[in-house]
Amino acid sequence: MSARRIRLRLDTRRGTEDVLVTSSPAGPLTVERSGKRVSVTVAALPDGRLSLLLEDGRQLCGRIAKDPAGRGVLVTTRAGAVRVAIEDALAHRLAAVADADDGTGEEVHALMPGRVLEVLAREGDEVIGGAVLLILEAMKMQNEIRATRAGRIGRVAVEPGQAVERGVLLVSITA
Amino acid sequence: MSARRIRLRLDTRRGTEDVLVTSSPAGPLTVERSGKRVSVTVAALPDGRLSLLLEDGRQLCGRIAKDPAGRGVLVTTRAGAVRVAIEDALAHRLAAVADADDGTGEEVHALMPGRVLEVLAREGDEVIGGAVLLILEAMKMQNEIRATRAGRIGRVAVEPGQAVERGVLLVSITA
Amino acid sequence: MTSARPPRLLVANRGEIALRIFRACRDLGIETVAVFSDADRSAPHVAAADYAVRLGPAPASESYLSVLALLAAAKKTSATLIHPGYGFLAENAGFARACVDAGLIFVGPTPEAIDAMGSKTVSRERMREAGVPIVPGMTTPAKDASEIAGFGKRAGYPLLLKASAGGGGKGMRRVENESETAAALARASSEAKLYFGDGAVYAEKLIDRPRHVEVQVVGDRHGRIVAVGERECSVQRRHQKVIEECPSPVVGPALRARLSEAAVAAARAVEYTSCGTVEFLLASDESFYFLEMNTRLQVEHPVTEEVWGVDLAAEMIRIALGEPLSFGELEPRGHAIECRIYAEDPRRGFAPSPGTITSLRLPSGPGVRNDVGVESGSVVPIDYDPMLGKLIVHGPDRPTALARLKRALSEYEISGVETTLPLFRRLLEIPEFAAGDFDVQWLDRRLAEGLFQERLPDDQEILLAAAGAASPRAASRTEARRAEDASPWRRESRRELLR
Amino acid sequence: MTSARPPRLLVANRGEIALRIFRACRDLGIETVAVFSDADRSAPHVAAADYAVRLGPAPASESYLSVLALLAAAKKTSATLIHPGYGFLAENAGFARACVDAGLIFVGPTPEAIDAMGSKTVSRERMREAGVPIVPGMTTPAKDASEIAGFGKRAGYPLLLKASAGGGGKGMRRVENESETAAALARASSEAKLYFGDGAVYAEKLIDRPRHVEVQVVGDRHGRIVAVGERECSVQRRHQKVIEECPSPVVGPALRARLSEAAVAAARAVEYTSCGTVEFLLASDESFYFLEMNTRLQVEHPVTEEVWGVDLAAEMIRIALGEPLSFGELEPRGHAIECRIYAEDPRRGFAPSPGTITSLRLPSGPGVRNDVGVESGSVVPIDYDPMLGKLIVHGPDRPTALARLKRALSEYEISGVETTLPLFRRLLEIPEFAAGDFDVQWLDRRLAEGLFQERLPDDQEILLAAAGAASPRAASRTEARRAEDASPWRRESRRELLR
Repeated sequence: MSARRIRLRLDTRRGTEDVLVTSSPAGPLTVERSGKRVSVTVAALPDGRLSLLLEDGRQLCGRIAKDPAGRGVLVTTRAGAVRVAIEDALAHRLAAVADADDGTGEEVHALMPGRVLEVLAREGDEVIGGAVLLILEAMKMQNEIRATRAGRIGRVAVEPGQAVERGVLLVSITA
Repeated sequence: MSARRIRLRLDTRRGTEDVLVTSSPAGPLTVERSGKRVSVTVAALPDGRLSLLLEDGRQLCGRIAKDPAGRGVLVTTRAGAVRVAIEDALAHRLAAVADADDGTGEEVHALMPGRVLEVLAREGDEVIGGAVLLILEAMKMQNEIRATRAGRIGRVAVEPGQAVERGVLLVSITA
Repeated sequence: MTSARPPRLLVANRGEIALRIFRACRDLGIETVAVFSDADRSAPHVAAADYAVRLGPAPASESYLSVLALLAAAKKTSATLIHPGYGFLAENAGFARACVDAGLIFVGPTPEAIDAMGSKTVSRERMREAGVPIVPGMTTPAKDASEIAGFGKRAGYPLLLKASAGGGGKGMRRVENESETAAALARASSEAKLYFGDGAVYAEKLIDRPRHVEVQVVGDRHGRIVAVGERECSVQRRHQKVIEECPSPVVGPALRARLSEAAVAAARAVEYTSCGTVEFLLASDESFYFLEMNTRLQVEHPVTEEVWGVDLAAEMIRIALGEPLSFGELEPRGHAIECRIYAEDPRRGFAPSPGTITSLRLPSGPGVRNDVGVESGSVVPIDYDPMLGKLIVHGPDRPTALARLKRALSEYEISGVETTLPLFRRLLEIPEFAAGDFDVQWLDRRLAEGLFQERLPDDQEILLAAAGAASPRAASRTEARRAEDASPWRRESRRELLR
Repeated sequence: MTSARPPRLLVANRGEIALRIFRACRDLGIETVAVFSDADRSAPHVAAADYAVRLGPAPASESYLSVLALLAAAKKTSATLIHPGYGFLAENAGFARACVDAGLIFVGPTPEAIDAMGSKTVSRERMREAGVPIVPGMTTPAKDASEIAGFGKRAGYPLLLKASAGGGGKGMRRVENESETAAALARASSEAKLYFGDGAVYAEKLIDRPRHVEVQVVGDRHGRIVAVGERECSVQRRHQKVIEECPSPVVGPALRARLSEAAVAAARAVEYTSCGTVEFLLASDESFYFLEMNTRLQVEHPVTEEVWGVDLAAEMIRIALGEPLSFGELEPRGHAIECRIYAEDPRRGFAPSPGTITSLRLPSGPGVRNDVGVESGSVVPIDYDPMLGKLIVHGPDRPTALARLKRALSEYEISGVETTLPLFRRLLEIPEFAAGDFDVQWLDRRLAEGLFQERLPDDQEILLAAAGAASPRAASRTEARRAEDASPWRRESRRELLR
């Protein structure tokens, strides 16, 4: 599977900045900010925090949650909680994931209206958790819609170019 | 809504005992064991433990989880964990609950084959979380299938007397 | 003295102090009875007790302040002892009397001692007689503004108006000069009425930039009264203590001896039994003045326990059961600091921040003690004092204690509600705080100067945000699930199901 | 002595001891470097560090025991100090030398001291010269069984065969009489080869039902060596310590002085620096014999810290940085007890119980300290020592410490894996334990007599089970969700997603 590039808009006091995040399911994430590239491997901790390893061996650990008060995210680390206004970051990315009826597979629906850019999932495919199923464009942003767990592709309910409404079924996966 | 009576089989070293639990959504639970009746109000604690209040003011608190090693449940209290062999207790009771596609309602499916004894839910009804939707008989045990959250009854897919297979949709609820 | 029935103790309180007293009971092999309002059915203090009785709906007046409901709960569970904790009915002589009349052992001082020390004017009079230095002030509640103006002329401004029946900074008004007396009196007495049901107010001389140093006293029912060191409590916000330390960084052995002597004299003047605290204003010239006596176990008692090696909650229970003090000569060791963790938002003027705690990570390791009344998933109700609990650190000396506080704060996480944790992290960066160079108005001054600014994200935090955004699946899903799991509405439906 | 670069310390270990040393570093303002195997990427010690470097796959030989990988990690992160913790390479003189040769400051004793004390026979010889009483035993490893039999004739049976290069109860064999020597020698040397890569075995006189009492020693690089009290470690299962106490219930001031003097002499004999422990066998007549010296920080160091008010981990770092001891005269206060919490199943012969911790509730409040290396959701790998962490309680005296241990155990919950918590709850019910009346074989004897039986549910637990069954919705759903949430497979998929 090819690398995915996501453009995020970061709102700082000195104005907005673009942050480019390139992720490949196998390799590390690369994060580009004002010309500086940082390569990071990410591990999810059992309690939901993320642990990042940078190339120089530095380790960062924090909880990233939607900021209930405003847009962007709340990052909680050893230094406490801080608001990071990453616009249109999390809002798009969320595709609601419904556990399939027997509690093993899942049905993936669009949470935002958008347009299907690319469909990678083919019916009958075996996919690992986190595999990218399709690319949904919403609000000028590419969004990778991923499987949360391994399973077999049941129905692929959309094709490239098709506009989708909120709540529409995209792909269903059986265990 | 009338009170529900559930018969549980308790396996003790001195042989099996019947434990009758009568629960009404509004009132306390009454638990009958070898002639003795105890009335208990139950509160779910945020971390999944249960806190029971007995009529004499005594408070019991513990975590009740399926015993990974054997049948019955593992009860963990201040005194530590102990195995309680309540047979056919949890096995039947579980009806898989699938979050509906937009993540607000839920679809309730049978986890075990059985026969519909009574249907209380009517399409269009407003129900509170925990309301009893129908009574499913499986392995000679009455099982109350409840909603886990408030919502409006969408489809009632079964009627009284109908035999159901594993995985079949029983009732769907929209937010 | 002990009643025939096995000792069973009811705590007429909630949150961390209820858990604190239950732990002392468990150490002493005494059964525990919790009481709760409807807002607290699933609270940790209920789950921790052997017995639990509902008092009433959420409002304190119909639950934790309801003497009838409390006595009924004690009767229902055959409790033999009752402990008021702090706040609520802790310094209410009427409640103490009602307990004694109901045949219960009140774990605390006698109603007479509570009464005597409950009234600022009566207590000051007793102190004057006992030779305990007091701040020049009116001996009886002010009838009117002119009486205050008269006093002001004699003692000199600025003055401080205080509620006769109150404490903890409520019902206090500063009067810079004579022209302010009328308005200040009106405001102070209305606030006093609100908090303590008694509008009586008196005036006293204001000592500028004093430190608030208090002495722990313990008296048994065999006439022995001892002082157990002092606590530094000057770091306050609007008269509410924020951080407390033991020992005070400015109190050496000689001053400690003088303070302790005065504190024991104060206690003896009212034949004080159980645990109490004598509060002094300490001026920079090491002169000190009696402020008030708290006839209860204080929120900040743990710093004394860590340095002097005593269990004050257990001592109160032993005393109530008629036993003599369980310790002889005590020696202090090391330095302890306590932070009060309030569900308040430092960015919005410390407004209360009720809600659901979505994640709670407590610090641990050497020198760290947690006295906390909430757990992950707990709902913080709007109805009561917003203190979630206390972080207490201890080390061989103050610099080590400060370093351990910094470390413990770096391990502490409370998500879901705003708390005062960021304020403590900020304070540790301030040289004056690190040097212990502050007075009772210091924090208010620094806050007014903008001590507490919301931080901007640094590069590492932005990197984490980006990584989180790139893997929403991981972060937000557990987040969403945990929030959904812990949402009051979802739990309500479960509780509904189980009622 | 301190190198130019800012001090940055790498801990060549994992779990609770890595966190313990990181906390000392944070108190001292020193940056931390964690190392991890593939099994530990999401472990708490990695998340707690400023830097983290992968060593290799799960097997210890390819990760935590790989000197090359450790030195490469130190180089990559410009670490200036390296601390071995306990176990793994903690008493490996070669590793210490390799660190020094690589320009790193080894936080621990000199390679020479490790070597001298590493060999049971060499160390006994040094002790003999230093006048430290030793158990009559062979001075060189046994060439064959007849040599052991000869010794047996002189010293008298029973004898104990011990691995020259080992400790902690591995490679030990009891020999009742001459006929057993051959078989015992074979078994002992094969086990020694397995655990310590060195099959050398020697025999010594076995002192029946002795107590295991050890003395903490600390030496700086300026020639000062002090003893910091003793620890009672007799409660052992198959030579593995289970519960440790400070002070020992049977050691009074006079015996303490004699033990301390011998321990300091032992340390001085090898010019010992850093923290170490001199272990003695204490007979009922108060005679004691040198057993061995552990040239590392011990698992049970916290009980000494709580009673003597010192931070031994921080002290090791200060000493390594060339500073003199940071404390003068020390006074002990109170009593501390530590329980080692292993992921072992007491009902199945203490077989390891790896898996995922579905819920972890730690005790808190007065007198309770948690040094724990796991969190709720952590996966306990099969590859390493199954110790999850330690519960340490402290109180003014032993009875209070025991009561607080009972209280802390009642608040402790670990679900998802079996642990030794039930064993501690059981031990507190045994009069001999409460009286401190035990010897090194006591626990093994009592376990053999069936001390630990699985409990039957009482009426209250059956009531809870029934209530749980009647509301599967509440209990099992959160359970199911949490299990699904924390299941390695699900997290694997997330990790897969994020790699």
